[in-house]
Amino acid sequence: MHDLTPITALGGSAARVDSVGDVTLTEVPDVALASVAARRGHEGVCAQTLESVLGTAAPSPGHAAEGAEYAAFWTGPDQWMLSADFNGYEDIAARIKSEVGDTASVTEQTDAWVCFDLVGPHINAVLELLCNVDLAGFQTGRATRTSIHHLGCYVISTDAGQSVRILGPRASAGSLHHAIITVMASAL
Amino acid sequence: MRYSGFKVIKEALTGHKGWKPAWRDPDPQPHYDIVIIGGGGHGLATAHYLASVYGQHKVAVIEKGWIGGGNVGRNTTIIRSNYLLDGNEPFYEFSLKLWEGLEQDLNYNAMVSQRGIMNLIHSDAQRDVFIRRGNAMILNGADAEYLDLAQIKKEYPFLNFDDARFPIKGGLAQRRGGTVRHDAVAWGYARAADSRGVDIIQNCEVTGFRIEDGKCLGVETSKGFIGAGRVGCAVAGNSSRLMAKAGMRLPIESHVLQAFVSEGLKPVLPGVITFGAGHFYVSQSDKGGLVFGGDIDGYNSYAQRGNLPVVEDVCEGGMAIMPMIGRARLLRMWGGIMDMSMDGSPIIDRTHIDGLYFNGGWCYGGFKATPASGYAFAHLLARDEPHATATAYRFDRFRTGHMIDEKGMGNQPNLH
Amino acid sequence: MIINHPLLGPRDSAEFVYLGAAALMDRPDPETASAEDWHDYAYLRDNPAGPHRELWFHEGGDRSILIVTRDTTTHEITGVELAREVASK
Amino acid sequence: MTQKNRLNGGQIDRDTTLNFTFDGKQYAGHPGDTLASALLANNVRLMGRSFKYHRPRGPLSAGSEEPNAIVELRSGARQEPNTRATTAELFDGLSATSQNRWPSLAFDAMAINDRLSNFLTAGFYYKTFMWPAAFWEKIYEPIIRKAAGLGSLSMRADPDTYDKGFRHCDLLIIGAGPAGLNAALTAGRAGAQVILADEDFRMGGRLNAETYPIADMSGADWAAQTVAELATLSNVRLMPRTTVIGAFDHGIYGAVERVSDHLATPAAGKPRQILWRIYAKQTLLCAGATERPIAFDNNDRPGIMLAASMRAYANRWAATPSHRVAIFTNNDDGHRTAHDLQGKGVKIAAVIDTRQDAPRSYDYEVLQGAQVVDTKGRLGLTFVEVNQVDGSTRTVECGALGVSGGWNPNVHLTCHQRGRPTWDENLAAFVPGGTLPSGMNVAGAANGDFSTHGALKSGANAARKALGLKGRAPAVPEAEDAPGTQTPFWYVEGCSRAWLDQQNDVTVKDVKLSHQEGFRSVEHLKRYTTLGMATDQGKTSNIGGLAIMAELAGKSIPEVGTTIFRPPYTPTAIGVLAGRMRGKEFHPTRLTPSHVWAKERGAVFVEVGNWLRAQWFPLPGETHWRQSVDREVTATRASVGVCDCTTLGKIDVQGSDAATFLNTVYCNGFAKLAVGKTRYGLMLREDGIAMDDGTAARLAEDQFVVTTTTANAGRVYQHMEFVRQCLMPEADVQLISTTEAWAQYAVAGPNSRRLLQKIVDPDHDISNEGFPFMACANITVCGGLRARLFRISFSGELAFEIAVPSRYGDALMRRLMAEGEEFDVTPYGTEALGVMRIEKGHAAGNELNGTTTALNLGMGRMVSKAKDSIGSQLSERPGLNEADALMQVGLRPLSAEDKVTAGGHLMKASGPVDAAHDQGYVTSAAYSPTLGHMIGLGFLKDGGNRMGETLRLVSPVTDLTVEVEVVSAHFVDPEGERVRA
Repeated sequence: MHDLTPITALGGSAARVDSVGDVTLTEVPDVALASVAARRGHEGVCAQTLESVLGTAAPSPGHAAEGAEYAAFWTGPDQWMLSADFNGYEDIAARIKSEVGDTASVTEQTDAWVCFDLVGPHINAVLELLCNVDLAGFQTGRATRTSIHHLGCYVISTDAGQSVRILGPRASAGSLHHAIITVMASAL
Repeated sequence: MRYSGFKVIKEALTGHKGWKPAWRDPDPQPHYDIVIIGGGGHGLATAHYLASVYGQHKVAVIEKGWIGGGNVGRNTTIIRSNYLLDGNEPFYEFSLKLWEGLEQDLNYNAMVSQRGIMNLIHSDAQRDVFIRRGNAMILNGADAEYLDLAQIKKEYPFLNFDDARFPIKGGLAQRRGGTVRHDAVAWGYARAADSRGVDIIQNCEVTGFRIEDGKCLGVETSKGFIGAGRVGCAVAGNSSRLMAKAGMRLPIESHVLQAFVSEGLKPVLPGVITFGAGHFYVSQSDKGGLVFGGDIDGYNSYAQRGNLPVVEDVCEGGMAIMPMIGRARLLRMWGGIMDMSMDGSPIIDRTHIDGLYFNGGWCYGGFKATPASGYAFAHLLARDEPHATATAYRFDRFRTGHMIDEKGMGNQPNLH
Repeated sequence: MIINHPLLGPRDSAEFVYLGAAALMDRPDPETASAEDWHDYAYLRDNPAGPHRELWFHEGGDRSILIVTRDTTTHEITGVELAREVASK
Repeated sequence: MTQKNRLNGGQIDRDTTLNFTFDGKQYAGHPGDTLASALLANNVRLMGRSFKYHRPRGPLSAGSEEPNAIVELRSGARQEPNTRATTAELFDGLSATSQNRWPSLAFDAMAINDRLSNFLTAGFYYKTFMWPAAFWEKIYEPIIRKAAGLGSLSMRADPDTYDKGFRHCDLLIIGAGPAGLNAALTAGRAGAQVILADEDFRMGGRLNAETYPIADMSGADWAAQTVAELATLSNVRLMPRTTVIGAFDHGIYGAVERVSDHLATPAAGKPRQILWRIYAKQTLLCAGATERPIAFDNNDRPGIMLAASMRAYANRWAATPSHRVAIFTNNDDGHRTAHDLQGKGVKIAAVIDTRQDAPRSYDYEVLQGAQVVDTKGRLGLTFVEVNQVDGSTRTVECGALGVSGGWNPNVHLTCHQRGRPTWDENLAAFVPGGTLPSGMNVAGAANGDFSTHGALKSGANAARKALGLKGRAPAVPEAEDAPGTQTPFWYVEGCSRAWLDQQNDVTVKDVKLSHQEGFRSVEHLKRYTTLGMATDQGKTSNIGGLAIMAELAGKSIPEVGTTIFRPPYTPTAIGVLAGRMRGKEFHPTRLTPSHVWAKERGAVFVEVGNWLRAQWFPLPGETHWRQSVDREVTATRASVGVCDCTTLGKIDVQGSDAATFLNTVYCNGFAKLAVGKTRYGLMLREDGIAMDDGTAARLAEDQFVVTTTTANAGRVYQHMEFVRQCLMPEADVQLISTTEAWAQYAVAGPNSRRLLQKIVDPDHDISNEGFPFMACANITVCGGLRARLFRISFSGELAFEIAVPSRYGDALMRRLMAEGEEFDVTPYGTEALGVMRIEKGHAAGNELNGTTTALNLGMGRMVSKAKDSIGSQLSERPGLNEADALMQVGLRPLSAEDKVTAGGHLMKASGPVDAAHDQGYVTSAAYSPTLGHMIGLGFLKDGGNRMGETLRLVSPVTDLTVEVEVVSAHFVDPEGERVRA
């Protein structure tokens, strides 16, 4: 086992937590991510393999799915982002590659993103100041890419109106975090 | 009728009865030596120089709507000659020199105001490029001045020096640059051309060209056929539409550029300021409005209106560099159709059709070029050869690989 | 503007990057094309006042390139297709 | 403070008193007041000065159409020029100042312009100030500029913040008057997602200003009750204090919510205003109507206002401009004002009605067929001169005059996508017409339904239509249903100094002159006279000017045309359009994986695009940046240095056709690149110009890792997607950016291998044999961490680039520093990086400037003729291949102490120095500590054949001329032995 100590996207040794009123923003470093893109001509097989890996159908455009080991959300035509607990799945890319073989290209994305969970009863008041998502239609299990503070982010509705997961570009974690907590203070 | 302060006083004392229409409203004659399509700044300037410099008097300007209703009536009024490339700089410097003598030439006060223009520099690489540009300007006989941070703080203390995301590192100034009262340019040229016998025919739309065995004989219009020895087209954003009537496809796309003006304010800006780390440039009109703009919307459009994202982008730039304008109010916004060319530079050239000439591809830089564009086009129409300052503005430069690409963006017009 | 993405439904055009006329997909055949063909392909545009087939890259979305048919005089959008599907037809 | 003109009733909270000042004087008002209503209640009529003639002015209206009563609100950095007193909500401690006057509002020296008005007619400035030419900037213009303008900026940064947000709905209703409220009720009860926005802080529109009932209650009560019900509906969002400023494409609306403008300062963390982008499937415009004035001589004195506004002040705000008022009207509406004011105990001096058959059924004097021909009172109205039907004149004493010329529908938003209003003969007014914004319907007075009943009915029906509701329409409550027909009366015969545009001082006389001089189209009229160009955007003035021009031209009003309205509906703070993206937040900031560590090391950072990169790492005692940079370069070349190069774009290219794909996007060949090898690649645009360069490392048959320059990462990725999706749709290629996933460090210098050997796990052979120049591999470091190693060099030294997952980047850097101590390892920044690449003649951003070809860069031979690649065809055009084409060269000053400047131009050793003799230019320059003098890279005509030639480097803009020698761009180790060591 290697002996290098990781830091979080926000540059700390521990995950950052901020609360305003009853809404909490939590940095979630323990997420392993891998992008899976079907090879041309193998789209069908790839989708089937993913279904067995996930234990549920690969999510359709605009959606996310929860499996036993892995969760996934759609990122593009025949392309998905799979996630798992970093502890135990740090090698997520290799693992999934071994499953999908030549039917898909797999790329490690774990540290390309910073992950935040925004939780609380009034998150929609925060979200409407952050990103262009039709919140009335943003039910649990919906996932979309949208711009927050000019940053391309993924927003996943994990519990409609109560909790969302936000993935943003890791290098801009600080700007994204600042934008979210500023708006929390404004909206709540 | 000459305009002067004395004339104004005389008329004031005699009830303003003596003022005549600034230009006639003639019916088209059956034939002219030269017909110019487009009663905008460039078309009217062309007519003026044809009559005043090249001795052409059987000239008509045909305008679909009302003169000056196009981009000359909807722009941010800036004049400058701070270009980098040899294909451009002499032309724009020639234009600036014509601006400098415009009022006396036209006997019309277009309020040419050489209050200076300054491009802000925010990185070392940007400074290298602007120094190269400043040198090119001087080597072409124009004026340019490199300002260090201290000078900028002194001249523009209200800029954001405290918490700028992209700190100001310097600036390139052209003191002879400035602004002009845009509508007055069209009116001044129209009045001057009219006084030399040029027919300005408004509300006359060109519906087609009469072309026989490769020669253009005149134009079909909503007021009937008008014969012409030579036909010059200067319709900016509508160039592709018009030339399609002659069967031509152009190296041009039409895009919308929005411009903005704030409520009137007591003087705050001495000159024109261009923000180098965002899409924002601004000046203040004599009436007190902040006149500002930014990037084009970026998609083909003839709709003369833009959308919110660019409005926001421009105002973000404004607040980033000049946070004092946060409580000033945007009064009006409008969009014009820009004839964006494939290398960001214009075309003043013959077409493959004998007797048919073209002037366009001005992108969003057409206003400052108005005098030289008119002069050079008049030269081409009168002498059938390019003016010395406009020899590079050829159609075939894309074929031969002699692009004039100031921004280095290549054949993607919306990036110029 | 709102572009009705074939897979994702209505999306704000601000999520997209405009790439120009859809004719840019018809790259000349390097085997047969003349210098004139390349010039016309790279530099000449129809630039119509009316319906216009154009490319929009969903840079802030799923990275699909869409062929949008949009009226340049009204901005009304009458058709949206996935460029890759059209190209591979 | 007594409120002399405060009446009874009204929708103000008399139990609370709000103190405020105007021009330093203390006044009192109540919650519910606007600044204007409170000032009127305090018997203040004079509130401003006009733009051109500095005429004394009071409020003309009670709303956002106000041209006259505009003030500087607040003080210090929050000073807010040109604020309408008629919409500014009163708060305790409010301070306002009159503007555009000197020295005081009551005595304004600039009012001399009014005396000179005969000389200052429309467009006079175009005809003079021309001689001598130089005088314009020096004398005339400064005077004009100083006199012009209205309010002033504080010249300080706006201390408040602004938010932006997005809201979506089925139905957006703009305006909460009778039509809007009833529409919201209908749609809300039907369960639709509804947004009801109104610019006023109290919803109800005209209902709050009128006395007639709806069903069994007052209109105001009905409005309050309706708003209360709507507030209980979860699917209805009420947005008071929210102005919809623009209708944009496809149902997107801009709306500004004034969150804190009614407070002394915003609450902590709260914004001043919010810009809402509202996405509406359907929209219902219920913006009401604006009363139009009548032009007569001196119709602009303080105390002269629109009759319905006067009524609004009395009914809603319990305020009157005077206790003795007269009314001048051409319709019944004027009589409503007389009736209501009289009901509140205000003396009605007379109602002057232009109609000979004007109703007489009221207990005040009505002068039938009479007209106001002039007025008196310098700082406030005292008398009006009336021409009576019998030709006799009569003077009516009054402190205020209510004027009513009928109503104009507020069609503004229907025009925002260039819809053209159409003329309605019955109403003698423009009504919505042409192509409305998609999904927009119009109801109520905005659509010409002027009666309360008509508004309620059309509001409900329009909502049902928009939502496609079936079934019987619910009953409309009882309300007045007066006929809406209007007969126009634009101006009083023979008037001259009769104001149309009160703010810009455009009079009937000016319109006549405009016509006389041939400026007859609406656009020419507007631009020549400035009619309608003021901050009120001509809401009360355009139609009058249009009518007069029509009469002069012998045309009908629609023939003369209408000016189309553009966004914003009312002037909008620039700050709210920018929102949070200002100051340090203007753009997001990208930090590299070693940022925390670099900060600890005291690095100096520099903005590179959105990235912050370490520029150099000063050591104690180093007082000038050059000392640090020189040391970093020397130490790296002598032993080993480390630089964070994570910012270079990284694109993961996979698929069985990955090699074929790269073979197309790069001008040089990639098909045969072996696995485990890296190759430099040059990417051209289709027009043959160099777009970007970088390396592609083949980690597997079907996987490459491509690097791009920091600046072009986004554009290259976009270009690759275009090629993949549009040009090679069948190819099996998948692309994804991994730029931020990996922390990548350059480890450069003769000791780089020794250092890495201490970090790379022993089972990976990185010896020169096992891992030669341009090798690449997936490896492990520090006991098993997955990593990538590339043997590539930007510095020209033996060098590697090592990459680990970003979260370990910080630890890896610290490890490299610790393990490197024995080699005196030196971290270096972008400056040293730049120096070393210039010493090696490597092209970078300055050389890849979008106009240079492979030939210019000295890479002409790289463009493979053996295959087709993007740009290869058009790169063969003659203009890009001329005999004396620019070629990249190195430049060395003849005397070592001379300066070399990037941006300088190159001239022959002798001969003229001008553009005609330009030989090229310098792209990059730096001091080379290795060589002990400055060096430069540049593009020189036929540069390849001019080695050893002496040139002059001139930079007039920085006042520099030095003699330089043309040399090879490879200043250091030209044979490239070190990189292979």
